[in-house]
Amino acid sequence: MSNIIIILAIFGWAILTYIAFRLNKTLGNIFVGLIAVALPVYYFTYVPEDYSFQVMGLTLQFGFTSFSSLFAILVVILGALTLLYSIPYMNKKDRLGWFYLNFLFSIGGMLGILMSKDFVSLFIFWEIMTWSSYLIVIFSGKKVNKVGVKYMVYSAIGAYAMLMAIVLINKWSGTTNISHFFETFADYSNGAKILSSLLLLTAFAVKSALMPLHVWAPNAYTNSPMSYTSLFSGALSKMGIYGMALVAIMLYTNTGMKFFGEALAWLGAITAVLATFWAVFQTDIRKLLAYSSIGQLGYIAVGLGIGTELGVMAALFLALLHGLFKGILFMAAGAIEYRTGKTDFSELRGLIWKMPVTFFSALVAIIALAGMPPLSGLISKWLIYEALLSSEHYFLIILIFLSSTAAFLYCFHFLYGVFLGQREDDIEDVKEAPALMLVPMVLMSFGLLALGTFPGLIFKHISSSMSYLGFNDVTWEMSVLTNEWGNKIYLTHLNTMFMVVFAVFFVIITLVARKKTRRVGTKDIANAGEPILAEDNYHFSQDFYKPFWRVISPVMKYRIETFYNSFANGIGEFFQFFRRVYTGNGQTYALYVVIFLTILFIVGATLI
Amino acid sequence: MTEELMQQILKISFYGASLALILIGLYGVLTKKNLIKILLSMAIAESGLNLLFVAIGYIMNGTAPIFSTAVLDENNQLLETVTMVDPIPQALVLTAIVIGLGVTAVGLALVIRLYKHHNTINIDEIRNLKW
Amino acid sequence: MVADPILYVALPLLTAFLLPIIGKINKELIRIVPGLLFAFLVYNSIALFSKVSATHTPIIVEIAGWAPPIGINLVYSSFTGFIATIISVLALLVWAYSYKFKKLEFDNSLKYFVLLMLVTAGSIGVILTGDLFNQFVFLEIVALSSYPLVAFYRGRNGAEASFKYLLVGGFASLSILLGIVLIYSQLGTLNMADIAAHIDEMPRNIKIVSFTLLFLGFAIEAEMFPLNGWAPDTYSQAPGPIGAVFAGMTAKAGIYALIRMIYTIFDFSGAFEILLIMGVITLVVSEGIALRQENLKRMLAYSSLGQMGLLMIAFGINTKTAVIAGMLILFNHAVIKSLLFLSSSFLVYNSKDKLIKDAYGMGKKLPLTAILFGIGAFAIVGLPPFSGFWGKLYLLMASADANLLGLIALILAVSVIEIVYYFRVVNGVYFKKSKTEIEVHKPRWNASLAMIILAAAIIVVGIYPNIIYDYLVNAADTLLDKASYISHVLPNLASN
Amino acid sequence: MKRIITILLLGVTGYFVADAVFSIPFGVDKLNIAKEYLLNSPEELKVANTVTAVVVNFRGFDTLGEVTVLFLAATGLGSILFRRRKYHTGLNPQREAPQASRIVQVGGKLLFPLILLLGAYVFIHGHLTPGGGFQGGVIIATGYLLLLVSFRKFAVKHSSLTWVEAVAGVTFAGIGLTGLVFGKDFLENFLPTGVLNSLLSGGIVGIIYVAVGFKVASELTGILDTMLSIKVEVDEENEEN
Amino acid sequence: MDIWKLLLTGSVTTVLAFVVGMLYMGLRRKITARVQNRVGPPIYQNFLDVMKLWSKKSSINHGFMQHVAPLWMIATSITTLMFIPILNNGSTFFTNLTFEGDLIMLLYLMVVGSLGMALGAGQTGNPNSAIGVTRGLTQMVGFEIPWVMALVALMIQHRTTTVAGLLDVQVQSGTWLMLSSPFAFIAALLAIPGMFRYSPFDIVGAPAELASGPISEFGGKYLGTMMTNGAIFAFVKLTLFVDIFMGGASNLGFLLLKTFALYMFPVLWGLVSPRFRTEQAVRFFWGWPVFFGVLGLIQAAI
Repeated sequence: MSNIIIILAIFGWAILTYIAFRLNKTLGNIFVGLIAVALPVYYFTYVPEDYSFQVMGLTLQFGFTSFSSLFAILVVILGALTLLYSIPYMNKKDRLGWFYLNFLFSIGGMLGILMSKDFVSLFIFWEIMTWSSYLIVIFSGKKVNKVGVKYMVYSAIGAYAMLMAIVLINKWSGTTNISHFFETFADYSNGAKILSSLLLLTAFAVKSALMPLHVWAPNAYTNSPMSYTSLFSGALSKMGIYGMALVAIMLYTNTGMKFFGEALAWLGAITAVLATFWAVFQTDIRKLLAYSSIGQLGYIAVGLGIGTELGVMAALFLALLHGLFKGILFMAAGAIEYRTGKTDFSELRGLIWKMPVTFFSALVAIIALAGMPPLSGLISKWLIYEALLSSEHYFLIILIFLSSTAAFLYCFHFLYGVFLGQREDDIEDVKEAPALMLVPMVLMSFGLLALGTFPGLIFKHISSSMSYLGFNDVTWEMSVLTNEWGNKIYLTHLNTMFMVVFAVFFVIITLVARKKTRRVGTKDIANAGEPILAEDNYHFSQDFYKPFWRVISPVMKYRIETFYNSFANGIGEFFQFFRRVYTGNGQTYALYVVIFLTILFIVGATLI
Repeated sequence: MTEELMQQILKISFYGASLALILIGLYGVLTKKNLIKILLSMAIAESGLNLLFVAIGYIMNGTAPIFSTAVLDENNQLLETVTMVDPIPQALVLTAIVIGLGVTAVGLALVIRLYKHHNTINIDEIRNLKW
Repeated sequence: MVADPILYVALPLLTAFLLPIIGKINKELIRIVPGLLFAFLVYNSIALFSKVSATHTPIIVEIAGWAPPIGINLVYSSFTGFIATIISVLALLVWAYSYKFKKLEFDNSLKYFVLLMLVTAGSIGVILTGDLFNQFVFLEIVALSSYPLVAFYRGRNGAEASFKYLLVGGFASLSILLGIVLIYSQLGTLNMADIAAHIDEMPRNIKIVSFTLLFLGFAIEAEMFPLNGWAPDTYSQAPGPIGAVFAGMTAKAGIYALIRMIYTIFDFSGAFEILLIMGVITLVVSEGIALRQENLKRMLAYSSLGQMGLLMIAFGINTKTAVIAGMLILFNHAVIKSLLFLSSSFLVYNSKDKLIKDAYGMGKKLPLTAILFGIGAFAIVGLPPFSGFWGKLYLLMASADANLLGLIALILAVSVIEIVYYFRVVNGVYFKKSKTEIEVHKPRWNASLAMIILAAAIIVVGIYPNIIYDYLVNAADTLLDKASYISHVLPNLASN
Repeated sequence: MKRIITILLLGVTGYFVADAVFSIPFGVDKLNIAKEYLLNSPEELKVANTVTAVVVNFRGFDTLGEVTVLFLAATGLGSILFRRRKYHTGLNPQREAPQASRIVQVGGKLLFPLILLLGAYVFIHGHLTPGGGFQGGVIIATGYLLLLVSFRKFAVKHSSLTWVEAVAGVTFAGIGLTGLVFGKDFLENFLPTGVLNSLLSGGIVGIIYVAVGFKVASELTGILDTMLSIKVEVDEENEEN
Repeated sequence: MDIWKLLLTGSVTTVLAFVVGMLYMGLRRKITARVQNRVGPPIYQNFLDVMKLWSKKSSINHGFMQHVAPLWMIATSITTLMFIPILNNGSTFFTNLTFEGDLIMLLYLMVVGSLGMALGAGQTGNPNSAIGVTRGLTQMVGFEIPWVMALVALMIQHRTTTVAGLLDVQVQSGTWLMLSSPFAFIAALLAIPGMFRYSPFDIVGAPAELASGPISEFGGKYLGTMMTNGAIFAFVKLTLFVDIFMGGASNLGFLLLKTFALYMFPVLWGLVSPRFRTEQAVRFFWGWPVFFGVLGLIQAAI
């Protein structure tokens, strides 16, 4: 019972929060703060318990599995932090009650998904999550039809694919229980196997923005308030990963349908490459991060698709990690937006001078995103490569490497375009973000740092959740990584080495040199002998990666979005033709009646 | 002329006439442009249908289903020689006629309204609502 | 207080006849008395329906003291009672909504309420009656009270829509009557159970022709494509609350007649396939046309036709799950579509053309109405936790059980189209700026209450559908059990 | 072109219908339920005219619907044509038809009471002889039509029409409901049935038919009057829906 | 792990790397000059330059990131160096941390310095620096692909991901991997000039065009640190390549021979090639080198 209570409590609290905001803003903020604190406290102290009841002749079952609780940790932590972050971030906006209502509904929806042990309740919570996130995507009131409806349509395509799978599964196995489906899957006919698993995969692929179903994501991520996008990209998209993991491992890997797993991995790799390429050329920080998210989700799909122990481990680790670092990055973007009101690279520069804490949080996140030591990103990358190597995926690994190398490009673009470069007068009034916005970012940065050396903190949960997927006895060590061929890396040594050398030189150069150096502004530069005037700004922000664009533009010209749009238009035009049937002339309608009658007679005479 | 032949002639004439009326009415509804003519055609079709119904209820050499003193003996029993036709079609046709009347009346009222609004009773020109 | 199925029909008629006189006593009574009547009908429904669901045996009412094949009878079973209950509750809500509706002055409110009572009585009569010809009479009552309601306002389009309805409705009545004549000529009876019991005695060609004719007539009332040319016009031209009446009552009467004929009276198995195919065509075409509709009410009308298509699909599949799904969709369509019509009528209250863009920006001006419309839109596209979801789920489950994979895909694809056009409107209502300065008319509290009750029903059934599930199962069992229908109506038949 | 298509379609449809219709035997005794009616009408109800028995008693429910249809037609007509009840006298100031000739006027005045009498006779004897409420009502309405045609300014007094309409309708439905009060079915006879072929026979059948007669007469008269005195107010300014 | 031993051997290795790197760079200057018919600076000129830079008293500084950028780079180089086997004869002296990391990690470790560099260059506010960085990153996307293809081919074929493992393979079979896997070797070899950013791939810091690009705002001790780093890093790259493809070296003499021979390839190529534009460079790397990389992969797969 306690399981479902937590979700109902969140929903109830959402409504209470809505009412509180109608009464008084401060009261509402207090309500939000309370749930943000209560959520992790409650989650980490309660005792899980299974619960089921009958609805409409279907049995709904609830309860965490060891697998879903892994994701629940992410949802709870990220949900609480983003809620805290939202309090100052959203403070100046209108209709806060509405915002938090949907915010809490989507958190409740996510927990509900993770708690569902049968497909019907999974679908119900899935849809609750979808429409509540939809209502937040259109919250800003901008481009509601273009972005919002697109998001809803793609979500619906996914959700309806899932619904179709659910009814078919219900028909084949007589129950909608998820684990029962997995257990009996091997007995299905080949067609049933392929159909049901592909439908489920489509459903989850939409939410995890796998190409070619990613079209909604960049705009939806961009259009919702950044405090929500942290959760959206960090946790909500992981619901797709959650399902995808179940499909890929329980259905493909464990039943020998490796081909589909391979296909999934390839899709993931293509997603990773193309999304990264697109991210490189974005001029809006939110869009850049959005495409980056899609790319990272592609890596996860690769890990799940190949389905080896190491691959799954990599995927799950990256899924959690992505929640952390993309959470920080979107929060940083939000902080910048909050203080400057701008998100375009052409309008931002030099913010390191004004927002150092934000910068360092973002730096930590970027390093983790790029996969460099000494942060935890390296571990996820390492696991993926090792998994691909040991399962002999020659070309996938090249694609992944291409993607992660190209990722350096946008990582630098993000840091440079926003925080570095020549500062300008228009940022003189900018202040560091409010403390309540910084706290979540800094906390998550520390998390990334800790995981960089001690990934075992999370491997513990991952290995127990992987036992649900059929990987028993996954070995892990606190800070040593081992691949299938027995090659190891010692993270403590690596990181200590790096930090010690860094520290030694830091001390030397600071003590020896820094005292004698002079701090100058960004306009005091050697510009090939020409002095720069104070009013000129030479910040480099236009056509940032023009040469790279020249290289890959032949590929980038073909956008699947154009195809989708013309398809949708085609459907519209097709039915436009049918509208002509309703001519407005009553006599024509009468004629239809007679025509129909004639057809019925003829059909009746021949068929019945 | 035998009884059977008479029966066949009656059958063909009644059924044929009623079907012809129905088809003529439908033809009128589908082709006439004048709203009033359309309503009249519909009334014609209904008449044909009513005729058909009554014809179906007929029994050869039957009388009206009324137990008047002319068809009863002294004990109020029906005379052996009398066959009565089916009373149900007659009752139902009565209902059908009244319904037809109601529809026609409402239709005519609508035609009056449409004429006032559009200044025409050509059905092709009254097409504000479409698609 | 007494409760009797006959009161569903007799009392509204009596009140309708009395209302002109009552109006002479006090004009306010014209508005109040229908409300009392509808309240009584709701009471009647609850009393009877709880009795029927407790005993699982239908209540057979003989009229004029003659046992069924001789006299006319009413059958109040779990199936018919369920629909009758929906209709009577809906009638009460529509009355509450229309009470002091601004456009209804004293002079025409008499006619309005008389027509409303009669359309309710007619619809319930169609559903309860056990006699084919009697059903025809009630269908005509429904039709004849709909024509004036469509043309109720003084605009010219109302008369046009009404005339189209009358033209096509004339075909329907001709066709139904001809079908009845053919059946009568062979079996000499008009009682449905009696016909059903002896249907195999009919010559095959006459059976086919009469079936076809009845099918055509009822399909016109059930708004099947391509026989529904009149429907979008009437839905969009009738006064706001009447849209709800059409969606919730008259269309239900039509579809009921259709399925009663297919399920009980005739024994053609191919009929289900025809119903299924026509349902699919209706669904796809209507929803597709709604996609680019600019007129809000027409959009809702086409969407309503699409829902009727879903209903036909559900009943065309002809399994128990499918019938349960059908009953759910029937319930949802009645409740949700009514809510949409009622709320949208305030969104475009003073707009002349009822265009979607006239409703832009109403989220700020009419917050309650807009949110109710939003709930309706969410529910009709089948998002949980609203009631529309369960109908869709059950329909899909039924299609899966019947191995109709393509149908599942099609229904879902159409649902995506539905999402596109409904969400476009919802977005517009909330986020677009209104371009024209149209005066806003706020709903009175009674209208708001009616809409809130509908929304509450949507949410409650959505969250906890078990409260109607048992009734649905009973209803489905009742509909599918043809033999028990016959034996309940004609207990002597077996012994003869 | 359209005509040819129409003819073709109707031809196909007509073929199927004709095929069915002509396979129905003509003039053959194939009574089923009707046998019960022919048996019960004189025996139980003591109604000589079986058609009347069917209309009013066996299938009285249909007739109630039928009366409702008429009522609906009258109401609907009023609603569609928006006639406002401004005048309550016997004179209609809005009619502009030309005055009929003297002969018609005098003839009309002379015939009117006779027509009324005939109509009354027809519906009072509805259960004995051919005819009944509907027929009688229509006859009475013709009388009013005659007056409306003859006299330019003649108008029916609407308040009385309303009363007649309402009382007649209520009588029908009320008698039906009274059966329930006596513990019987709706529209079931609760009065003594009398002797076959006498005026006071048939129990409630006669009473209902009289009520139907009044109802039909008043509705039809109302319809005629409404049609003749229309003044549609087209409110182009306020084309509301 | 004996931390004191690591401290000792690590320091020795670092000094070795620094000296060798500096000498090679001096040789390059000399060779270039001779080819261009100049006398050229002495071979030890670079030592003099570094000493001069380290002893400079004043230099300007644009902020924290610029301050840490050279440290970041040198920390990266030295850490990387620690993970690379210098000799293949199993001597424990140069072992350092060789057995505690693998190639994948090294690949990522080697780019950390670039990031530090990029951030430091970014903070200076000099647009030339940022432009240089973008060019460098773009070029990196180019040459990493054939390089990784070659490595992947070897790693999968020999079922190890460590440098030491690949060394073992060569020692035991007695054949260099450049001979047994020629396509992978060619692909990797063609990528080498990109790593060294010598002509024709020197658009990143093109002195005439970009005022030396990323490093244009660094002076004094910062530049000195960067030069030191450059020397160490050059040694790291050469040793890594030798370890992987050329069987490593059993003593320092062979090591110097092999690395020098390898080093001559980008140097000599650079002498005869005009500069590529960025996109031309990327297209070059994605042309023949990738083709050979694919061949290498196919060879490994078969």
